Amino acid sequence: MRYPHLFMPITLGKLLLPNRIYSTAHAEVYAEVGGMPGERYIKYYEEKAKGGLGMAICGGSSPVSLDVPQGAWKPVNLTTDLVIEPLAKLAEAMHRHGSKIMIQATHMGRRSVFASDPWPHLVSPSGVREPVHRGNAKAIEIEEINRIIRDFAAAAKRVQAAGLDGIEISAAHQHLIDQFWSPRTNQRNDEYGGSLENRMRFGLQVLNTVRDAVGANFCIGLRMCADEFHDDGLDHETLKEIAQAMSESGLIDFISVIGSGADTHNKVANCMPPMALPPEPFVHLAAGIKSVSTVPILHAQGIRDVTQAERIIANGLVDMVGMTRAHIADPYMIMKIRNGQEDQIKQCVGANHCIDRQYSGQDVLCVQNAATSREATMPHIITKSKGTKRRVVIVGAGPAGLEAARVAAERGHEVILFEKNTSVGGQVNLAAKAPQREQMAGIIRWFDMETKRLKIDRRLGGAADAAMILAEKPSIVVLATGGSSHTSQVPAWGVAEGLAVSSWDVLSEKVAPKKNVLVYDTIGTHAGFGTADFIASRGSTVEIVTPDAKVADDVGGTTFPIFYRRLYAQGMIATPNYYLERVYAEGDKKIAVLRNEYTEILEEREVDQVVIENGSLPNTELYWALKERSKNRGQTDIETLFSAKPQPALSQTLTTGEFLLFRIGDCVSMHNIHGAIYDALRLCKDF
Amino acid sequence: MMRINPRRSAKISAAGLKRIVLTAPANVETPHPHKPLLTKKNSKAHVLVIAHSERGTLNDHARQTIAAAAILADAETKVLALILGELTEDLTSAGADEIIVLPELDFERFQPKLELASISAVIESVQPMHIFMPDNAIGDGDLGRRLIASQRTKTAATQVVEFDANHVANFQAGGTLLAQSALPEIILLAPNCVDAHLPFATSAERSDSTVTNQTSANQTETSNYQDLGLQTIAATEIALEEADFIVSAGNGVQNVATFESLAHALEASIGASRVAVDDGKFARDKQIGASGKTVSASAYLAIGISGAVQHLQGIKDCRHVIAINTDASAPMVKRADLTVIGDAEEIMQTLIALIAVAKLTKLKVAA
Amino acid sequence: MWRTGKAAVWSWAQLLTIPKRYFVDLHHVVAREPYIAHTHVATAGGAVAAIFLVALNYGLMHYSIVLNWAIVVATCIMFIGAFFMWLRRRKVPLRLSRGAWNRLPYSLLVFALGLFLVSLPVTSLSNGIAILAILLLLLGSAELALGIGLGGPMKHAVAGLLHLAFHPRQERFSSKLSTGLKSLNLENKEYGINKPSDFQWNQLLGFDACVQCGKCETACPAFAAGQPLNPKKLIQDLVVGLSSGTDANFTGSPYPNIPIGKHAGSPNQTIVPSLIEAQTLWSCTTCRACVQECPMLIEHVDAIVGMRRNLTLTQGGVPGTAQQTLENLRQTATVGGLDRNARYYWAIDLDVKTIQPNTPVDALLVAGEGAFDMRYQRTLRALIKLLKAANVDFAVMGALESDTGDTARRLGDEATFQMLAKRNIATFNTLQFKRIVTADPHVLHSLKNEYPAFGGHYEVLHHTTLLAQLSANGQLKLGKSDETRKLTYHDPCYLARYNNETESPRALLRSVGISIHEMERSGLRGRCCGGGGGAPLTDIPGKQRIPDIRIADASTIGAEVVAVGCPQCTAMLEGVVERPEVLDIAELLAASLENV
Amino acid sequence: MIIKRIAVLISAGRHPTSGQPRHCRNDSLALTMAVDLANSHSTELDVIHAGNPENPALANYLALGADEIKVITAEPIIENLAANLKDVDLILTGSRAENGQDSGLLPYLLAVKLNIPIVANALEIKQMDDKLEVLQFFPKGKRRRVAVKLPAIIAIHPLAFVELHYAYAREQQGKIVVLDSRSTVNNTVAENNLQWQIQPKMRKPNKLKAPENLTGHGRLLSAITSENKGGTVVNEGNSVEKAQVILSYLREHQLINF
Repeated sequence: MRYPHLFMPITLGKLLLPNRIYSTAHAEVYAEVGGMPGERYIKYYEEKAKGGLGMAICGGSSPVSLDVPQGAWKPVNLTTDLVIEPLAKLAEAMHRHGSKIMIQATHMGRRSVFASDPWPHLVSPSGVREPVHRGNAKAIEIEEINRIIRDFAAAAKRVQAAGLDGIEISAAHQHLIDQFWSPRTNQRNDEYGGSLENRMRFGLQVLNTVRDAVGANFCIGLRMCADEFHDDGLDHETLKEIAQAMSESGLIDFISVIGSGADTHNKVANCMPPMALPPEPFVHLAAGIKSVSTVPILHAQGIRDVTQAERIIANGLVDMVGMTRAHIADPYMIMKIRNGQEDQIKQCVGANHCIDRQYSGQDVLCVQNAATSREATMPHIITKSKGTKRRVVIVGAGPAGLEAARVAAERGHEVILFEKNTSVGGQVNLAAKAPQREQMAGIIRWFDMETKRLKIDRRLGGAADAAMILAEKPSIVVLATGGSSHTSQVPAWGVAEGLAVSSWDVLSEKVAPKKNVLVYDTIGTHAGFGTADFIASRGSTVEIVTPDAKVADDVGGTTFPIFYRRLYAQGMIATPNYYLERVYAEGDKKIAVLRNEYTEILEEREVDQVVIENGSLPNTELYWALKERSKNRGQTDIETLFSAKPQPALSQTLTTGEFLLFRIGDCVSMHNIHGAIYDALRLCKDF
Repeated sequence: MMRINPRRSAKISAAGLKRIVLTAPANVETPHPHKPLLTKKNSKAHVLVIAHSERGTLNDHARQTIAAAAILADAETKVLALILGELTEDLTSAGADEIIVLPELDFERFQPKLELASISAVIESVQPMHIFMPDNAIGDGDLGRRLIASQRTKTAATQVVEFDANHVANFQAGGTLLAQSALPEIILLAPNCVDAHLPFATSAERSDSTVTNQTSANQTETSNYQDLGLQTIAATEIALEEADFIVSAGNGVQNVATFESLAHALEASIGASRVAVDDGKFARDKQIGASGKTVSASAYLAIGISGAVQHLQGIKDCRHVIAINTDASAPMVKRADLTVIGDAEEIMQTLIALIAVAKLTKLKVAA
Repeated sequence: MWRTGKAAVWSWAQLLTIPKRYFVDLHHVVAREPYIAHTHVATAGGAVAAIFLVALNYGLMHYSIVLNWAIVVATCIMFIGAFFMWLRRRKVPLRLSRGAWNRLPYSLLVFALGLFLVSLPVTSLSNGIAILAILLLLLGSAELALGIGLGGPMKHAVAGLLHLAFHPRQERFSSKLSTGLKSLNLENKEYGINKPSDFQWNQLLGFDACVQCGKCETACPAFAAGQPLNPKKLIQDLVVGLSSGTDANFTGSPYPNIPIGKHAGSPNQTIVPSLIEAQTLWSCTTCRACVQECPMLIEHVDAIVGMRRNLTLTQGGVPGTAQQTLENLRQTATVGGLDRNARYYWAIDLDVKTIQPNTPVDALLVAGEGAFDMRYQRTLRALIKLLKAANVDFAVMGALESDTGDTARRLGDEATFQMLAKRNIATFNTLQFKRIVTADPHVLHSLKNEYPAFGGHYEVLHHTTLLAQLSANGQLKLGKSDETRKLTYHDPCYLARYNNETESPRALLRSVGISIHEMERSGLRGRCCGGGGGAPLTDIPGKQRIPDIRIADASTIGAEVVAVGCPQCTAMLEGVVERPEVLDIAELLAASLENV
Repeated sequence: MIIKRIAVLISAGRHPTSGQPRHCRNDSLALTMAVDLANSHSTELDVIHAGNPENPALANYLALGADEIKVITAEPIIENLAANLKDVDLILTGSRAENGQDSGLLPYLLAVKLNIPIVANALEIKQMDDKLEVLQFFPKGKRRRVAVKLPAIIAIHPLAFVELHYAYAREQQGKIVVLDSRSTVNNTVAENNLQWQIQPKMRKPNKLKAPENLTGHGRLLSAITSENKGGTVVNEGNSVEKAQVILSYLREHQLINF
């Protein structure tokens, strides 16, 4: 038996689940107007069910009350009976594939933004402001407490009426229930404040009322934190006491445990551990809760691999593991395990593209899987084409070219992949050079293995020219030649004269870091900070200058705190709001002239090295060489592309020597990894 | 606390611009967070820990056993560690207040009668409230049972998997039952039931026990037993999880043949990083790390492994980590006890040659 | 001589069955090789006719010229037959024995010539020729007469005919399959075959019928893989044991890696290892290919399992991991030593009923040991999809299911088999179902063919049989398959040879539009995957592995998919690294449901 | 010396998954070794079980090679066993039982009681004159050879190189004999005995940890960072020098012996 512990069924209350893996409640940001789960939402979950997932808890932070703004993260709206019908469709879709589905229900209290419809006054036990969401709140009154308890019960009844298998009440991430628990937010001196018993009162009232509403057979879970990591907050021992009391109350069927509080920027970054954190960093906390609990313990956070998951369950640390991002990366994970295809699982690398988008109010997308949450239009499983078998030449084996090659090969075509470097991966190989970002290489490793498994003719280690491409007599040419470091934009930076070097040269170790280094970053994504970190970790003194409002400005809410931890720990100097005007030499020193964005005043830095991160410039040489010879003159029809339909050019019959030319990813204009992969998938899925 | 000027000092350049010269800030000595030293004054009572050392050091299991005693001992009870075999490391972080070392009672030698006599002498002299020993297969489990059998008036428990000041628990009936009892006098502790990390340091003073010196000087193992020596079986026959010496390859190993001959020369087991396995250079069962195997070798030679967190998790129980790497800033370097920066292939080849010479010399000397 | 064997149930009346059995049942086997069949008809027919005519003409003193001419014609036919036999013997295929058998065409020619000459009108013969003719005739008759008596090649004629009459599996001649092993009476301390005399006399008779044609040898997968087994040699060794001697005179192929001449036996001497090595017995996959091929209808597998039983029951002599397996079966009623509750874990998300006492179902699904394995679970998931699509009222056994004991029985552990069989039958007796369906032919075989001896009588269907019925009567609507790859079908031994089911899988594949490219060996003559009889557990080394040979069969015809109907075959064939994809029929069919 | 009498002590086990009574594997290894030794030396062999003669697990030992099992029912076990083992030259048993307290103490207690030597964790045994040569198991691929004077007790390690042979016929032929149930001893000294209470529910044992007052941030750091020792880094020198550094380190810490 493989993975005997992982595939041992478990019962939560009366609910029998086939295995120990589930997808935890997360904010998908897919709900439609009015907080209704629509087709996209349902298909996103249904795909996981098709892939064999035993249970998903959907709707992270679905509000039960009107005074939780619903604009910000498009949660599922549990405050109205209108939600029952769409939820019933979701339940039906999941049950059709043998999966179970629950939803999280909560009141967020102060953990929200007032400046969003319906512009409520947020409530919290003592009105203490929440820093991450700028959550100004009022101190809650008894009448409001009673209203919200009723709201929980009404929401639970709606969930039950929709045919879902259970409900998870959130008392994690400092939502309203744990705002009552935590002395950090609860300074009341009535029966809801003071002693732990008083602080637990609200939560128990909620659970009691919910249990009364749904009856004994409906599955109710509680999500809670196992250590807030604040001096004035709840520590592990107190939370164990709470967990014990909650589990012994007989009101709940499971506890889902999360490590770390989430009410400051630095704490948020722990909750969905990015690649910088070790695997399963907080499982010991969940195990601590398990030691006092009488109900099963569920735990997620940094569990991305099946062997790891099996080990955690086998060691009895927790009863079920959440593998949520793992399923965002590959909803077919469980099916692949069952089929003995573990090596074909697209494994989450912890890039946190998904959650970082969510924290800026954007829909959740996967950095490496463009089909996720686009199930209506993009396939996870590429089926063989029933049409003509084509000869497809792809140039460039970065993420765009690799995805194009993979998809075209899965369609059954003959694929030739050219790459000028000796290994595949393109710019991602540079991204993986930054400290604590090695796992970016995992994205490429999967493509590397898949393109080998599909027996794609990979020609590595030599740049392809037009003649080589035409010699292959292709019917389709896809250019994915990427870009080059764009340091020529401002000649005064002096890159041509050797006064400054590019970040690419540093990361590729073509240029060694010097002692005192100024890193100039105009882009504000992972690359600039990664370069600075790469240099600092080699012992250099680094100043990061950027015209943005802050360093790493375009990096999301779970990633910039990791960067800032390293920024301050290594004594790097952050200088936002400055442009790099020019660089000149003075002896063996380089003088960088900076201009303040807001005062236009110039000032200088005397350093040993100036490193510039200014994104990439498309490599278009091949494109121009082939454009005129191609049947479609290199044009991609964007109307069909954006509506996920086949390119009209594909239906033309080609005579000998005729070919279609497309280009994708950074060789068109600078995108990111997800953009490159999406470009490739939406174009090639119809080849 | 560090007190610094928030404004960076600047000069005015020839062109009249403010110029900040980027230099490393003066090296401020950040105080190293020392653990508070726990001293036991006027201690009347003792808790005794007995354990064999290996290569002059204590393994995790032995350290856990000392930590167990240290956690249990109150302010007036001293933790006395009786170390059988030589000891070359400091035990202040392990939790021992006082140490007696009996180097001649090395675990490699089988001398149960002498060992029992020696520890009995110590027990006789200090009259410990409790005696803790790691229940292991390198001699302590055996010696502990001999001790229990020889002191039948003392209460005892073996394979203890859980304990605190009031109780012990172990698995019984073939591991199908968990049983609990009051704290006995002799406790043989199963591995990993105590966290060896202590928030305090102890004095760990060496003391010479005249009692034991006499005992051991006056006795030799002329008895019923005769030790015919320790031997090691071939590395290829040991499971990776059991291996004591692992040579492990990462991305930086280009030539698997060289790597394998090095492993052969060192009589070591072979492991690999995930990247090397994905690359098809090694079988999946060689993978070490969070998504592979967890190993606990005494020596782990990591060649061309950058040391992703997942990999480091798999080797956290390895005693001596040695890295060969081209990048001095790789995470593996921070984990390793010794790192050699350089070309893996060249260093592997040189090592193979040097080992061959060394083995030959040893043979000649022996001859 | 056969009387040294143990008693068996028989009656003289069985002698009357010979003609029909000879001309019908035997003919089916021999006719597979027309050259030999015709040669045999000519030689044997000619000789028998000639002898009969001689007896008629001279014995009854008719002295008819007409009869004499008839004798001449008969001897001519025999002569032609013997001549073709001689032609064949000039270049002996490896499977044939040499030695006395090489002499046989000459003696037969001599006999025919002699009789021919003698029967020619006497007047036309000179004295010299007459004497020569008489000598030739005597020489030839000597082979026939003494050979039968003293164990020469012609012994087969008499022993063979008697064997037909007193065959230990009489059912074989009533167009019924007889493949189940016979039970031991353990209470009577029946512990299998220790020495030649422990065989039933009619089994011994069967060994004597062997013509050393070597068809078994050609068919044997273990022999092909270079494992130390050759069924022909094994039968001849038993003949040697029966007549007290050594194997030095054996002139066929040896057991691979075991030299000839070192082994000897006698009727009351223990067989293993002095006559036959244990590893020879443990190499057998019990695939019955030898039995299927044998023109003399010898039951090799019964002999082998008989000897295994003695090793296992009296010495605990099973090699490899088989020992642990048997222990697992005794202690957990599973092959893997697993928790029986875990067998149907995979079915939870499929919402499959588990049978309850007092709740009748139409079909009881007995999955077998493979259900613990994720690969076979894929087959089972597909099967459940199909059963649901066909609205079959079915349930699984859940934790009530114990191993059928099939592996134990093949390994000779009759005690464990009987314990498990009785236990399962007791469980079945508490349940109400009309029929049992299984996707494991080993489960099928033991439940269907071997449980009746213990009072368990059930209708047991292989999943392909049931699905074919459902598809034929319209209850299961299958779509057209998307499968365009070149596909072949591998017949599981326990489905085809043991249960005569070769058509349902093929019909099902055809019904979804898949055409089957047959391998050289298929159907009842299919080649074993190497997975039967506990062979993967005893794991006797050879020069290659049996599944490699079977995959090579598939690769030879360029197959990209091998369809199977057995979890054991799937596991064995998937163990080959470079291979076509292996899919169970159920998987191929379930995929077609998408296209309904 | 010629071994005249061998005794094997066997206990009743239970399959960990099915709970079915069965032989204890460790004791079966001892039994098989003893049977082999007894056969090759034509020695008398006693197979002894202290406990319930009705236990179905005992039949397993008959199948595994015991012709007869002598069952001692009298308490206290050690003393009554010892009384029956007085003139035995060699006592074999498994290192640990699968039932009862599972402490692995029995062979040691018996050795003290009989005043004879004991060697545990035996993988192989070989008779050498008046001694027995024992190969002992050590973890991490290490083994030790020890010679022990007879009479002695040898406790067999679960990894001993022994193949078990289970034969149904032997089970049918074998006998179970109950020895005189009266205790032959009247000694009742305190015997390391603890009062064990079986816990009603199987759970994961709690790990003992020293209480530590860490700040919230400190607790976070201890979860996400490991203590990096930051060892020596050798950058300089040619490959021979670098290789020498590695070898010296290995020698210094006794990790290699050349």
